[in-house]
Amino acid sequence: MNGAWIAVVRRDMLLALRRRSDVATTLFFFVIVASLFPLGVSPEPALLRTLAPGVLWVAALLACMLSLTRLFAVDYADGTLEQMVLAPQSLTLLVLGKVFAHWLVSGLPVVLLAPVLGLQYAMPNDALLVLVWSLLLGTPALSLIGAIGAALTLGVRGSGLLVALLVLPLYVPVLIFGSGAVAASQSGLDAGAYLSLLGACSLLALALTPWATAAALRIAVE
Amino acid sequence: MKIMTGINWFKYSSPPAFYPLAGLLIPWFYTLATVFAAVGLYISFAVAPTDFQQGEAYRIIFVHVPAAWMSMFLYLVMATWAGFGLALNARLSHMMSQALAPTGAMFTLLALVTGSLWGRPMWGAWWVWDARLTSELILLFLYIGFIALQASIDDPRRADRASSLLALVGAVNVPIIYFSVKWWNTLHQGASISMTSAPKMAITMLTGMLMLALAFWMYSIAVALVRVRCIILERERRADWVRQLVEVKF
Amino acid sequence: MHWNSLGEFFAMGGYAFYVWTSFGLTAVLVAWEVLGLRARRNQAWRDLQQARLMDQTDLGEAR
Amino acid sequence: MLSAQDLACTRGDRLLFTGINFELRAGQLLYVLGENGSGKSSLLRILCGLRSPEQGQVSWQGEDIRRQSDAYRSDLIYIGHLNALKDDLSALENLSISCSVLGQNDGAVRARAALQGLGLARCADIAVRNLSQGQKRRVALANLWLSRARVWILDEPFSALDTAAIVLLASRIGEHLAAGGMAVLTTHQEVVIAAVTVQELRLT
Repeated sequence: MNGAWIAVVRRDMLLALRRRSDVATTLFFFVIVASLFPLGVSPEPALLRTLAPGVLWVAALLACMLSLTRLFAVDYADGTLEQMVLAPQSLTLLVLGKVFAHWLVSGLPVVLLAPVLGLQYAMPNDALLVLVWSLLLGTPALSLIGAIGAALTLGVRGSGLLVALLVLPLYVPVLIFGSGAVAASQSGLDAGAYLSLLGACSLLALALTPWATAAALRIAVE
Repeated sequence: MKIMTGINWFKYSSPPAFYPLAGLLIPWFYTLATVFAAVGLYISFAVAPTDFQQGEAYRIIFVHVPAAWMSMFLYLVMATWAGFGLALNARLSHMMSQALAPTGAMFTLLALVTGSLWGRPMWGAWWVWDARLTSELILLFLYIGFIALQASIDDPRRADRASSLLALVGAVNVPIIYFSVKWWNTLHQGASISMTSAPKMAITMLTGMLMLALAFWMYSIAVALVRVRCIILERERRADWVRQLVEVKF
Repeated sequence: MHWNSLGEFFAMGGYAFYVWTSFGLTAVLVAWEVLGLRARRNQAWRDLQQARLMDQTDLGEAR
Repeated sequence: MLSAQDLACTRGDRLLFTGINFELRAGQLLYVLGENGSGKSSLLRILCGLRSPEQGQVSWQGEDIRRQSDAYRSDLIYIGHLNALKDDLSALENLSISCSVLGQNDGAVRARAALQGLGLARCADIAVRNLSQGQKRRVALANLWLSRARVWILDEPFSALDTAAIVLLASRIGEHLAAGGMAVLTTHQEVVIAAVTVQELRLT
């Protein structure tokens, strides 16, 4: 059973390696958006420090959302998605493989790069650590929830914008807990409550969303 | 391929039976709505006393609170219809959930605007990042997402099922969103500015709001039935029973 | 009834703008939706009527 | 045994076909014929469960395919108009990964043998993007040499193939039917396939 799951992940990772530009665009977008705010607001460190949690989290969220349309669109276009729907393995499991590969390509790099940007925002070290933890716990939920939006808007005209419209309201809890965690640690409070809530969001998403994404894929493939 | 006009288009069990039934119910719900509205307005203006703190401005809650209740209630009703539609593969249920969406979005918008109109005289700010108002705003985005998805998919069958699935996913997320927004609101600002400090609920005010809420509810049912009849006419153009309707009418 | 004059009623204790805009907006949105639906219904009937005429001409030609 | 009872299908609000009934047993071949747009592809998609019919049902071994989620799908292979190939991967990678997604894990070895059989030995390792349309179609059809499925549902398998490949594919289908398999085909070319019985289903 998990042979199929590994195969799906391996295929997507192979494709991602062969086409590094996709990974790069997600990262560049994250960096660019995060660097715009000091230009737009002010380079003054104290102000940037208060801005940092929200800005970095919104940038990470948007970066992840941008790469969502690629999640199923290519498979839908070349027929691989049909074969996955027809595979004996449960579609939910294969969807999990796809989302995990997407997270590796778009979620993990953002988590690894975030501390570097955090330094740009004059964030203290322990806040940087909490930032990494919050992104590590939060980005899986972003990919999982986003997969539903990607599956619902497959092959629909204007799907890039539509995914954002469908998915952003559902991202609000993750954003609140994520940026809240970093803000709390910056102001000396304990971020444990936030991080556990964030983890809860990801686990809930892990439990519920693959089924919804699989159902959406079956609707799209019809 | 020649269009098979002669043969009996296979039976749509529910829409032909539902269409005339809805037609009968609509006038009743409209009248009920107007009666409740009249009573509600009478209470909100004539019976409810002037509030010693907020003067007359508080009367806005007679519209704001019922609208907020309805926006939330209609989303849940929409999600239930969507659930039935997906479970029973019934086109009519999908149509019902689509028929409710615009009315729900309207009430959400109404709740937001009346909320800010009430906030301005009371707290001097057009927009207050109060937990409930913020959640209403996000609920509005969920409605718009539902309507946009339904409108942008051409094939009606797929549009039905995709938007119904979105409504279900949204319904699961609404409590989480409300909880996280309340958590966010209480931590950032404390309860200094908050809509919850409305005047204590005198009985008359509560009945006034209930009357208007009932009026809004009857109104929503009537409008949803009218809209679902429109959707049926637009979608079942080729059905035989619709042809007979056209014959009878023209 | 504690409004002792119509003018006072409309003044709404100085908050006339806010109260009447709220209630007015409710009325406007309700009216807009009901009228919009009426227009949509008529449009649906016109389309059906037009489709019927087209079918008749097709049938005419086919016979 | 694959059977369809009173199938009907619509596209948008247009009726494509209605009242389709047939039964397909081991070793039998079903041709689905009809002009373009008559719903051939939709019928095939309904048969493999990708699409749910407006009315009627499809049953495999006597049971509705919608109720038995994976039993039917492990016995089925569907090749539609799309080749289901990744342009950035090589033919060999594509085939071995699609095998392991379907649960057979000795894909790589058998894939190379299948590609050799189809005369694609030397282009097994280059990216599919560089292959011609005919070669891509052959790589997609190579799955028929790898699959152990009993039911083959093929949507215009012979399109974009040269005569040699057509003969090769026809004999492979013949082998499959002789071994007790079943096949549902749509095609525009006349191809001779040795089969126990050939049924024809014409969609008006």
